[in-house]
Amino acid sequence: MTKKKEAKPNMPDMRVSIAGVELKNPVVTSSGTFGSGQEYSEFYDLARLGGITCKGIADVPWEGNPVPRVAEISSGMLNAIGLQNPGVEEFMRRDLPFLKEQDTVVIVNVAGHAEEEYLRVVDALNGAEGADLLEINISCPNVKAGGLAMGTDPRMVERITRLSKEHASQPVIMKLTPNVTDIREIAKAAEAGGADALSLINTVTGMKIDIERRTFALSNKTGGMSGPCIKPLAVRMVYEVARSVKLPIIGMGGIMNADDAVEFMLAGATAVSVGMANFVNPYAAAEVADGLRDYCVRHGISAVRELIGAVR
Amino acid sequence: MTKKKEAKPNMPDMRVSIAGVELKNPVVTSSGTFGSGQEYSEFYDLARLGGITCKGIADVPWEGNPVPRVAEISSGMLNAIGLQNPGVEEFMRRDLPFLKEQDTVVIVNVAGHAEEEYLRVVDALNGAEGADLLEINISCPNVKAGGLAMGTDPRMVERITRLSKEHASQPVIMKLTPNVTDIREIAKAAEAGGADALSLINTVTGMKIDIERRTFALSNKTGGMSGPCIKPLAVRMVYEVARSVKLPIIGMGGIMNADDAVEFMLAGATAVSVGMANFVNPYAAAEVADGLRDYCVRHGISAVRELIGAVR
Amino acid sequence: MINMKKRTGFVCGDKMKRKETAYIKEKKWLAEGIVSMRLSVSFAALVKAGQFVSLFVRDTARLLPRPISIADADAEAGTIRLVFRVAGEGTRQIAAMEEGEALEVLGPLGNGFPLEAAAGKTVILAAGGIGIPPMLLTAKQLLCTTGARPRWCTPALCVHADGWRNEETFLLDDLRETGNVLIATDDGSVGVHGTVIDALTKWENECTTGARPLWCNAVIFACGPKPMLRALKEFAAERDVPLYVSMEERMACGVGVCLGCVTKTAGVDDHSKVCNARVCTDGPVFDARDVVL
Amino acid sequence: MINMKKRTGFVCGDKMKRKETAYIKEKKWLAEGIVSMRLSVSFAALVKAGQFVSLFVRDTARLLPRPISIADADAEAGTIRLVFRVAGEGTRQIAAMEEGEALEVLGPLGNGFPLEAAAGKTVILAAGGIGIPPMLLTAKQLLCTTGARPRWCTPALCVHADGWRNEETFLLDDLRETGNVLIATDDGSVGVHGTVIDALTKWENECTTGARPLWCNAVIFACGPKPMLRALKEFAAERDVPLYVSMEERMACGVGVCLGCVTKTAGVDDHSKVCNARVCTDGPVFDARDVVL
Ligand SMILES: Cc1cc2nc3c(=O)[nH]c(=O)nc-3n(C[C@H](O)[C@H](O)[C@H](O)COP(=O)(O)OP(=O)(O)OC[C@H]3O[C@@H](n4cnc5c(N)ncnc54)[C@H](O)[C@@H]3O)c2cc1C
Ligand SMILES: Cc1cc2nc3c(=O)[nH]c(=O)nc-3n(C[C@H](O)[C@H](O)[C@H](O)COP(=O)(O)OP(=O)(O)OC[C@H]3O[C@@H](n4cnc5c(N)ncnc54)[C@H](O)[C@@H]3O)c2cc1C
Ligand SMILES: Cc1cc2nc3c(=O)[nH]c(=O)nc-3n(C[C@H](O)[C@H](O)[C@H](O)COP(=O)(O)O)c2cc1C
Ligand SMILES: Cc1cc2nc3c(=O)[nH]c(=O)nc-3n(C[C@H](O)[C@H](O)[C@H](O)COP(=O)(O)O)c2cc1C
Ligand code: FES
Ligand code: FES
Repeated sequence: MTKKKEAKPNMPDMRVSIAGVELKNPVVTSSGTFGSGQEYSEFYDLARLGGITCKGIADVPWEGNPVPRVAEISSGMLNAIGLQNPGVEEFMRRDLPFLKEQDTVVIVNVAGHAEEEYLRVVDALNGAEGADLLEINISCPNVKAGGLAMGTDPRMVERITRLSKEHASQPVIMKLTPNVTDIREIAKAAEAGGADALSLINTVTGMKIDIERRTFALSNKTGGMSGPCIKPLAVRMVYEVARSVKLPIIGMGGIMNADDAVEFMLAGATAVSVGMANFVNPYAAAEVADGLRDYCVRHGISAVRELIGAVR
Repeated sequence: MTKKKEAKPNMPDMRVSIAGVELKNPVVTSSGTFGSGQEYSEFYDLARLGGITCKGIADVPWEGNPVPRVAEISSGMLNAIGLQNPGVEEFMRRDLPFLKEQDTVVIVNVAGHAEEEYLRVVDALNGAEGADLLEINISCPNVKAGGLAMGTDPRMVERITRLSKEHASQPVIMKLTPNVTDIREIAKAAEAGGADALSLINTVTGMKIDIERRTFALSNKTGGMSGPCIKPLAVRMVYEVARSVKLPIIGMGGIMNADDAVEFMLAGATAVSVGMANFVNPYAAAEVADGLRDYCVRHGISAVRELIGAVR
Repeated sequence: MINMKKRTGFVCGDKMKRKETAYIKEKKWLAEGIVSMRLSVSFAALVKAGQFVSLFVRDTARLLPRPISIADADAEAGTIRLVFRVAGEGTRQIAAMEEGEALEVLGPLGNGFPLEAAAGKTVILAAGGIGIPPMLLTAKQLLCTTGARPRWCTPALCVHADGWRNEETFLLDDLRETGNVLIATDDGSVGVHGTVIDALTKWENECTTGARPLWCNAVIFACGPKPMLRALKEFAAERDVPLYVSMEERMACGVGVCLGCVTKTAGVDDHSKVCNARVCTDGPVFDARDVVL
Repeated sequence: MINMKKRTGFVCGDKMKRKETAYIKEKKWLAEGIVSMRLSVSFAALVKAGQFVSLFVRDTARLLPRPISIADADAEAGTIRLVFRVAGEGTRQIAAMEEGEALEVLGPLGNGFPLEAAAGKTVILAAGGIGIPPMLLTAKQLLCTTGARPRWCTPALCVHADGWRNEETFLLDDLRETGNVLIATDDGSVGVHGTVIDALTKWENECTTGARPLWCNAVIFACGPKPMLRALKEFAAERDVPLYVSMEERMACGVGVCLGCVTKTAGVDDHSKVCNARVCTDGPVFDARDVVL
């Protein structure tokens, strides 16, 4: 009667692998919605998560946009933070050591206005202990000079992917914007550039006008939509991309609970990411992870990876 | 002391004009959400509306997609009706005479899989009494052979616009799809092709998976998102297009009440269209029209057209 | 027996749709997950058996209507009764509401059963599970001879054949007030162990006069899951008995404009000009021969 | 006077955030559109004056939190009190809830007022409109000498200066239990016709000892609309009095991760490395000199 830890009967195997990096479960948190983990570590042990994605980091500190930066929309929110961040140096000094201590995979989200800026961040993070995966955000719609343009042009996507790969020893995830005519084309470009994985979707560009004050709800005029309102769009894109490229996908966009996570996995995601839901419920990401396990138990699924792309 | 009807003090001028056609107020109903008016005429007098847009009409009857054709999503719905319609002949025999009798502007929505099909419908409707405006739907994402492809390619948009204009004596409205990288480019193509007005947005392509039954919620796999969930995207696109072309815009996407209508007008729409809201409240379109008037009264606006594009 | 003084609707079935705020006058749990509610509505006197209403959830993230059949209507009290299963989040939220609370209701919707087709005949009201509730009003409107309803609807005999999952035979007492009830349960805990078809077959065999004369002057009204309707269609065809089925489909508008709720028809439908009819307005009740089940 | 037996929170302010289901223990309308609610929460004993909670609306189309200052806390009863204005649909829905109903609450959030800065000093609690509620708990925590709170917080004198719109001077009685209240109203119906600054200036002039000695050992804690805070900043600077202001900004997370709620700072902020500080965690209370008002 040996008591091996792995031998728990009926306990599904929750591990998934993204570009050779094993996550203890498929649930990670989304960039920009989880800080660098510190704040939510006051609510639960971050080791319950498959991974943490930190806020987009640039080569130097960024001020971001003026307030108001957030606004409520039906079943979601708009944000135009404008990638405020303390810069990669401070990130590595203060946040990375903390993240390293957590028993979970760390994905560092990389921001930039231009190629060189991205590469400076990648260079700084190259081989940095604790930075398990790099996620290149070529999709943030809030920064005029960068973001949108780069992520919507397949040639630029292929190029920035290739350059990031050349500069990073870690696996590289390309994070795609949904604000395109054909997401498959962009995904294929990233694959051609050598991406190890894809994250999708980033926010959908939207606008809200305050009709009483006759002004934009956000100082930046437009902002990125996130939350349940974008989920059907995100699921569609994950499904389309999963059938177009061979790369693992981190699916996100409106995941509020384990059912939503299952939906993304069935559509083709290898892992899922919890974003705005953290704001609605600080325990959200951990609860999604637990709920995903419960779903597997309830449905007699022995390994969560069986869900990946199971609905065609 | 003359009692002239037009002299009601404080009654704002609610008229707007789309390509020379005057609407008594800016509120029309959206194609596919109002049949040909008959059903909702059981709820209120259609003369309360600025206009009615009928369901997309093709050259011959279309079966549409298998059920399930509709599904609920957060703050909205998915539909994949697949443009079921009785064909232009039956439409002109049965529906147009009824519509003509209503004291409101009639917009006939035109569907097709290919150029020739569109033009056959336009030819049939050309100069037809009661068909005040034609709205060319180059954006329905549900029909594999047509819809999406045509509306996402600027050259095809320009071409189909030009051909429609050549075949129609009525003003032509081009209805654009939001599933594109840059809506301004598409709008400019329609303008270049001679469009008299633009309708935007059509539905956003989405997907829902039923995780218990492990199947797509819609038999067509994907469907079009409509309702409040798409409103910020729609407002953004109306704003962008209003600043890129000189054409009047019929704005739509998630308009549930008069406040939403004001938001679209402030963003740049000349008229607004009520779609899914009809399903939630059969009186919705009439209430939006009334509410818009009340907003003008409350804010001392003497002509509703003052709202058009007033927030920059 | 039913109170003959109470008019149970059916003054006029059509062109009387409205959306309004209804109040929950009574709420009762009938079985696990099955709730009965009486709602005050302005159209209680207009309801025809087999019609339904759309209920709207207060949660503004859930905008589509929840179609629920009208299980009973009390014209004098100005109420309708709904009996529904908690199937998902919308019905869960509505079922959690309390007496006195208000909800939005659109109705009465749909065509209803062709009661006149039962005049003087043996009428079998065959229903399964959550298809049972509308049969209560159907029986009442068939049997009730007061009020505006024409007398010739009265059937010669009204028999219920109902299939439940288990011994939680909700509505059974109400149904018994309106006729003989043939009971079937999936688990055999009450009545025939099996389906409505099994119950009907048993009854048929027990009828002393033999099957043929029994069926020659009969009509079946049915409501329930598709497999049951399919089996009934075969059953009815074999016996050459007219069968009217109440169908279910996902709905968006409930009033015939969105074309979301279509069912395949045997021939070209007059309204659609294709082989599709709208469950919400052309139905929910169809002659079984006209639709593809 | 306040019941000294009731501990009004302030055991420990930080690292104790939680989200939980709270129940409405008491609900009262104080003025038109202004409601007071007592909620049962697990963290009542941990609240520091100036902190706030996030309320969540049940309507799942409205997902963002509604930040509301904690107006009072009763550690023994395990309740907090909130006083808020119906500003939009979210607060409307919450205000429509009844005693006994449950809602989700995240708290306690933010840093709170630096009560220790008031020890032995004249403390002016200056507030306008819906900024008034948190001043009640501030005064109570300053004055209360029982419980875990260190004695040295006790101010020499506690003066309220509050501005209301009109004669609906909500919370006035509660405030008076904790100190002298200088009243200003926009319409002059009660107290000074004008703003909090007008009330303070009048008071200053009436103080026999002259202005200088009055202010030399004082501190101001303020909460209210930005124009008021701006005016106070000038007022305090002229008199060289320390001023702490509670700020408002649109929030998404309430816990410091989204960077939605920043306020411009005079110098580079230590956490952000830019001139932005987070109202939800670095604030809502700031030294007025540190922020751009
Ligand atoms: C004409 C008609 C009459 C009905 N009468 C009854 C009745 O008397 N009692 C009863 O318990 N049920 C009845 N149903 C089924 C009932 O409509 C669904 O159980 C209910 O809509 C489920 O809603 P939900 O929010 O709980 O589920 P969810 O899954 O959250 O619903 C999501 C969406 O799908 C729709 N939907 C889900 N299931 C069904 C279904 N089976 N049929 C149609 N739409 C569905 C909902 O209306 C909603 O728009 C009837 C259906 C129809 C079409
Ligand atoms: C730290 C802090 C403490 C507060 N304390 C109180 C208080 O004690 N009493 C009180 O009446 N009000 C207080 N407010 C303001 C209160 O948060 C808003 O009035 C409320 O959020 C409006 O919500 P709504 O749903 O009614 O309005 P909506 O306009 O529907 O809200 C839409 C979104 O905007 C946000 N929002 C709207 N107005 C404000 C605002 N003024 N500040 C921040 N977010 C806003 C809402 O939270 C929501 O996310 C406080 C605000 C902050 C930041
Ligand atoms: C406040 C906020 C800030 C964000 N910042 C970033 C960012 O810095 N980098 C990035 O790649 N994505 C960013 N995102 C996008 C999210 O990571 C995610 O892709 C998106 O919100 C969709 O997921 P959700 O609907 O679960 O929130 C941000 C989102 C929000 C709401
Ligand atoms: C059920 C349904 C059917 C539709 N059919 C058509 C159509 O035939 N032609 C068309 O141009 N748009 C069609 N649309 C799109 C609407 O006209 C409208 O552009 C869209 O729904 C966005 O508006 P809304 O959010 O107010 O519904 C349809 C939408 C729905 C919901
Ligand atoms: S539900 Fe819209 S046509 Fe039937
Ligand atoms: S509200 Fe998110 S950082 Fe303050």
